[in-house]
Amino acid sequence: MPKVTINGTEIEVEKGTTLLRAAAQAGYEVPHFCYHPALSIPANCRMCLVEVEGNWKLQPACYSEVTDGMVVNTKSDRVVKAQKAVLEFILVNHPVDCPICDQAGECKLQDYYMAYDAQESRLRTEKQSKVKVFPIGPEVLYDGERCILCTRCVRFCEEITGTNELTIVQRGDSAEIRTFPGRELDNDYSVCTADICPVGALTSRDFRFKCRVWLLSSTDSVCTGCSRGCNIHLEHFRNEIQRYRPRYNPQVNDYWMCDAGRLTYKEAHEDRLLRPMNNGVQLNWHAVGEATADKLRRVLKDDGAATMAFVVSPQASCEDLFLAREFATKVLGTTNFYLGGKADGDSDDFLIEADKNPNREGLSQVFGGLDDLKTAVQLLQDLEEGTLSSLYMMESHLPFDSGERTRFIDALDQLDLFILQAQHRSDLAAKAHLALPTCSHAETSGTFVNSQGIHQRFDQAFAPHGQSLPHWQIFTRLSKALDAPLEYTFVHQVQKEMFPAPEEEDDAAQPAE
Amino acid sequence: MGNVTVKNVDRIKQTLWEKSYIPEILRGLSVTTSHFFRNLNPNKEKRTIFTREYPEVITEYPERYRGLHRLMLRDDGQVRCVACMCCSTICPADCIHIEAGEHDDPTIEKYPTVFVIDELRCIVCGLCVEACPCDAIRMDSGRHIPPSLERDEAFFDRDLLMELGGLSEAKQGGQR
Amino acid sequence: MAEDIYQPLDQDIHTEPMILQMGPSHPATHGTVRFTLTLDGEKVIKCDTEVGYLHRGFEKECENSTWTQVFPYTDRLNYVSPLLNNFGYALAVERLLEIEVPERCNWIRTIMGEISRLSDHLTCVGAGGLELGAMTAFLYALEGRELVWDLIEEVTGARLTVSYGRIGGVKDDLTEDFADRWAYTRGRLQEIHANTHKLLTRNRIFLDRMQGTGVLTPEMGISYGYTGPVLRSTGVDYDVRKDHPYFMYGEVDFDVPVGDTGDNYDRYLVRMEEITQSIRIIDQCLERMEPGPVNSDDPRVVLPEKEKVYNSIEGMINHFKIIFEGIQVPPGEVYSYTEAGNGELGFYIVSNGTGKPWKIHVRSPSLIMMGGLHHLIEGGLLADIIPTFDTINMIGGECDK
Amino acid sequence: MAEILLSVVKIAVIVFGFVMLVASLMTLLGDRKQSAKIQNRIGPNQARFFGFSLAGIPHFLADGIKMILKENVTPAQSNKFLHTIAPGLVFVPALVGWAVVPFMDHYCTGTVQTLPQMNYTEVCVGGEWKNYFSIMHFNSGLLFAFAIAAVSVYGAAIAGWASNSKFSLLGGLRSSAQMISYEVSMGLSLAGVLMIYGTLNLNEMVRMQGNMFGDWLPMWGVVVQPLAFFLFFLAGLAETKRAPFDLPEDESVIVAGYITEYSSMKFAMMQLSEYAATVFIAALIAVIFLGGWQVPYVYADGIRFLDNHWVPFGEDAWYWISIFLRIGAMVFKILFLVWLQFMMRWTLPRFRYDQVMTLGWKILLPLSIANLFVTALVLAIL
Repeated sequence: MPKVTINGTEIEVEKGTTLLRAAAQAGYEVPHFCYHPALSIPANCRMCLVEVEGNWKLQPACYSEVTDGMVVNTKSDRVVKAQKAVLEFILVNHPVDCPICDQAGECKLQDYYMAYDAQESRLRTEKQSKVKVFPIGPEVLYDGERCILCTRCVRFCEEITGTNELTIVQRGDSAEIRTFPGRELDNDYSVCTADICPVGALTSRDFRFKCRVWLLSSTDSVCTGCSRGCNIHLEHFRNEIQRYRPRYNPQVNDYWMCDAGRLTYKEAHEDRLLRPMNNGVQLNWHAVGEATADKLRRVLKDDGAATMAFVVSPQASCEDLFLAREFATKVLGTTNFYLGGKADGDSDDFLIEADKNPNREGLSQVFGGLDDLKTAVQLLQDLEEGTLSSLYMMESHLPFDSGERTRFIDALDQLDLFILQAQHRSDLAAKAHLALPTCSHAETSGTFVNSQGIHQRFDQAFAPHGQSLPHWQIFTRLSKALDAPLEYTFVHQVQKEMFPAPEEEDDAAQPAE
Repeated sequence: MGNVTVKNVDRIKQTLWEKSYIPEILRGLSVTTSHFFRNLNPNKEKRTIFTREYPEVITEYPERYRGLHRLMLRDDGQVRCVACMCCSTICPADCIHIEAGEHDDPTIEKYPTVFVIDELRCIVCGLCVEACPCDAIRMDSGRHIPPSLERDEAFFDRDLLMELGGLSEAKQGGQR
Repeated sequence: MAEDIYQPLDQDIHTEPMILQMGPSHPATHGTVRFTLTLDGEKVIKCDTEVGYLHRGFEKECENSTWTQVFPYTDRLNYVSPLLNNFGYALAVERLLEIEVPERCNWIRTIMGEISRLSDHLTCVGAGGLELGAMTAFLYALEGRELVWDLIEEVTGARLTVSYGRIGGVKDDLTEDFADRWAYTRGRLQEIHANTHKLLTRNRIFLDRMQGTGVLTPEMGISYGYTGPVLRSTGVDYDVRKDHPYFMYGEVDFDVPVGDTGDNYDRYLVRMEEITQSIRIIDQCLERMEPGPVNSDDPRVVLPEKEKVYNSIEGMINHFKIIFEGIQVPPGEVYSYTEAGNGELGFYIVSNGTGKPWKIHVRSPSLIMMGGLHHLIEGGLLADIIPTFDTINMIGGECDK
Repeated sequence: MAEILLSVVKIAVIVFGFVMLVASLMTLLGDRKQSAKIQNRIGPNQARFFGFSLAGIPHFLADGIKMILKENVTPAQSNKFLHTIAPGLVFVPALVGWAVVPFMDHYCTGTVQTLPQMNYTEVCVGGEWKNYFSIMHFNSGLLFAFAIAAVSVYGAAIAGWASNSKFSLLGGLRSSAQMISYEVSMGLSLAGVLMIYGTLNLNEMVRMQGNMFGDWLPMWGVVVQPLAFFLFFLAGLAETKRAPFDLPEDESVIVAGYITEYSSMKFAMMQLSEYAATVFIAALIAVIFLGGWQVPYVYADGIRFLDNHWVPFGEDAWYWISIFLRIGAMVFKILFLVWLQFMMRWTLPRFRYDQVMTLGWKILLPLSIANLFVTALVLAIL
């Protein structure tokens, strides 16, 4: 293993490590624009130049590999001078766009200017005029003036998605990023280019002008778009999710996530059911406990537990499902479980999974396999045959096509009791005798198990909207109202019960970048 | 270099005459009566009245006076603000609410669709003016925040603030 | 204590001390403090001072705002002389940042600080008259304060909530006609000063009320941490401006007036003399200051000029970074102290290297003075509380943080 | 019947036409407008009659209306009865005292003759003196005035006690202690005057002050008893609780003293009676020390200076002119003294309670006794 001295610190690193990584291990930041750990190394921005003893030229730290006995200085006068020169050069044509640029606040150019340059430009030239607000793809906008031509986006499309849409056209200070003729940046991962863009050249159309990034608070969470469970930074401002940003996890999603997944945050805000409803009348939770308990007792007494269907959803977290099982078996006394959840969708061989439910694996673990659960089709059949008198449903998603869904909704009319715990207003919620609002994954914490079987915890970002509550709290409340209390007050008590010997959970590693 | 000395204050010793109250009472009375009669002077110019009769006589505020906000305009009368949120970020009272929207003109790109200042919350510190990178918000309207009966009346929205504003002469590199 | 006094009295008629709640809603305590008095007739045998009626959470607020956003909060510490607080805080952060401000900035800070001291002392001296019923002296002094505030408004843009200090400088240079305006104000102030002397200083009623009441001994003053005019009235010549010069106080001539008995009258005289000295300092500063920049040239702390912000990306980036991240103050701690109107105003600041202070503690003179106030009041008469409380010059905003 | 009618008219004119008018105007002009002028302010000027501010006079009407319309608050657990009658107890004495104040000499149905050889005494020839210019005429007028003034202490003390507030109680205590203390020096300081004039009748006293020393110096109280004048003036200030003796309502210490808990018209009555008392003390000083209605050298039968005597406008006309001059002089003297009291109020800081007591008992009282002795001595020698 080669030994290398960086700024006087001697450190031993693995063979083949680049100077930039070695410096990071030694605790020194080397500024860089074009280098990205997941992409190939073009060494074109020249920001990471460092001084290597014995070389009269400064070396790009991102590209040069360490050799034994190398003596490197990342802070010498020559390096500082080079850094200032590079920044001055990059900024020559950079527009005065910070006020209108979404990147301001997480912009590499801003950070490095303040950290490594902080002096005025000596150049007095007219700035180059280029294309602005160019719709380079359906999800991404391009601003040619801001672009510093680091080619991260080009390499992303070549190496990660393999779709090869982007390239550089023109030369010198006219150079711009463009798509190949007749194409646009339209792949399933296109917004990742906006993430990796160190400046504000590529910006997400969805997040455009929505919120300044320095106002955002970030919470570690998991995407609920599919069973892959990509790790995300859930970024929110004033109790609203503003965007998802992928969080580095080499086992699950690396640095990336899909465009469709990014937009699933909207579900957490659109058309929410915010207050408990009893046949269309708003209630408070205190009244809900009594009303529900009354109705459940009557139905259980009249029809018995055997005719009650309990629909569990792979949309819910493990904790919710665990308490659902406890509630159904111990409090209601039914084991008549049906499996809900969204229908399958598209998939690819990278991140997108066909199963659009984030926690099917977790559900399977809680219920000891999916074999005991009846399917949604079976539910429809049973309903239409009239063998069910009451229905208790978690979440309003069912894997039906539109015809089946219509039939299902019609069949609901003959039920004595239909209780729905759901996030959203829907035709189902309108039919429910009791519709109880639950909160999104941003408003509570819990665990999802992704398709690879990895347990992934997500954290609460902000307080529940309206009067919504997590599923598991609704179950504990109702159990108390039914005089068979499930004694859980905090989510960690549920987790302790579920995972008696706490498994080593995959706490997402911090991204290297 | 400065010369700093410590000196004792003179603690006066009263004379017997002064102890009889009379001379000092007369001295005090001379001060007050001279003011009294000076202010009865029929020639109002010679009076030394210090009070400003506010609603009738409006004093000019000095040039730097920080008063009601105003939003400056571009040459074509559009709002100069680009909704960069610097002012609402720096505002210690959190009284500025801005929502940004896409402008039709790609050279402007961004403009505030909603811009509301809660003038009741505003503590008139002037940091927003300093934070504005576009010379869009100013507090030099020379007016103070008007009194209002309802809270809502103190929410100054974009159009109201623009009415107070004027053309800004500042040139900006951002717009060529 | 109370029992001893009443032993002989109890033998003939039944008497008991009267408990009187003075404040917070009492004209002299202006809603910011409460004295629970035990009275024997009009004599105060016990005084329980309670502060906490103007709680703003200053120190906590600061933890959630950037270094720059703290300035409006400091305005409201001693709201009679906000500039002194501004500059005291700015100096503390500058010491932590280890930056120097340009010479002109220091001259300006000295001038504006002394102008604020004028307003502070005028208020206190005038209110002294008011508390004793001499309303006219108070209004003359307030007239002086208005003139001073006019000047302040001219320069800072506000009379009270000035927010004029900035880390690494001040918000703006002085106005061009500042010297002329000062010449006018100076004349009027001296007239008012002379009138106040005429109305109060030798008047026997005033002397009887002020002399020998609220006596503070130097030992007690030092042990309770008294500073400023109150300590100086006892004969201790501690003045931060003299002993640890900052800004331009090392460059100008002035006298530090001290008293010898530490009673209300000495405190009044010390303040009256300090008014004269402040005028003297301002005169010297205006004479000696030279044109030049008023802000430090360190891009880390000072916003770039507007021209650069509008027209160059470098200026814009610099501007943005300071606005949304705040000034990046290196980790460390500092205790920095200046002479405010009422005494030593100290800022103990801890930074963890981010754009927001980790902790700002204020050593505000008023709060500390309230600690020993009962010693000055007990044993005196009910009516002596008011002039004593006035010459201590407690400012509610400073008293609770 | 006619006499009763006459008394009613006199009461109406003096009490409502003069005392109440002056007292309530003083609340405005004296207290607010005068202080404003002293303090370089403008004072009230916003209430207007048809656009004229009239030196702020409409404000006192506005104040009256405001006072009437305000809620009348009686503190919980106060003694409601005493709390209610206290303003009356303060108000009535302040007015009753006016019964003996002469605004002019008696009216002579015949002709008046001045006798320079008899120290310029005026006699009524061919008619009799008719009392038209004071409400009452009796020989112990001064004693009556004192007796009535002493009653007002009850009002203050009761108001202080009945309010169920410690500040009020302190104010009431201060007030009664102060009034009782100063009444002693007040009375004693007058003893010398009484010795000189030899009468308790106020009108007689004023007449005596028309006498001349050596044909040119009027024998006013202030001339024959200068020390007594100062003592009485000070004691009078203390008696009416004007600054610098206004500790019963020491606003910075005991809020407003015994009127702290009063509101609405009760408060107005308290205030008004204080001002009425101020005017009353001014009238007493004017009558006893400043020659009352006397105008130097102006007599009912012409102007006399040294040995000269001339009668402008004829004798009958002059009699009427002299009546108006003398009433005017009396009013002017009262107003001047009121003005002086206010001037002092806005100039001086106030005493402390113990200092007031010291001043009263240790300085004013010995001085007035000494004054008495010296006067007695001088009179005995003469």
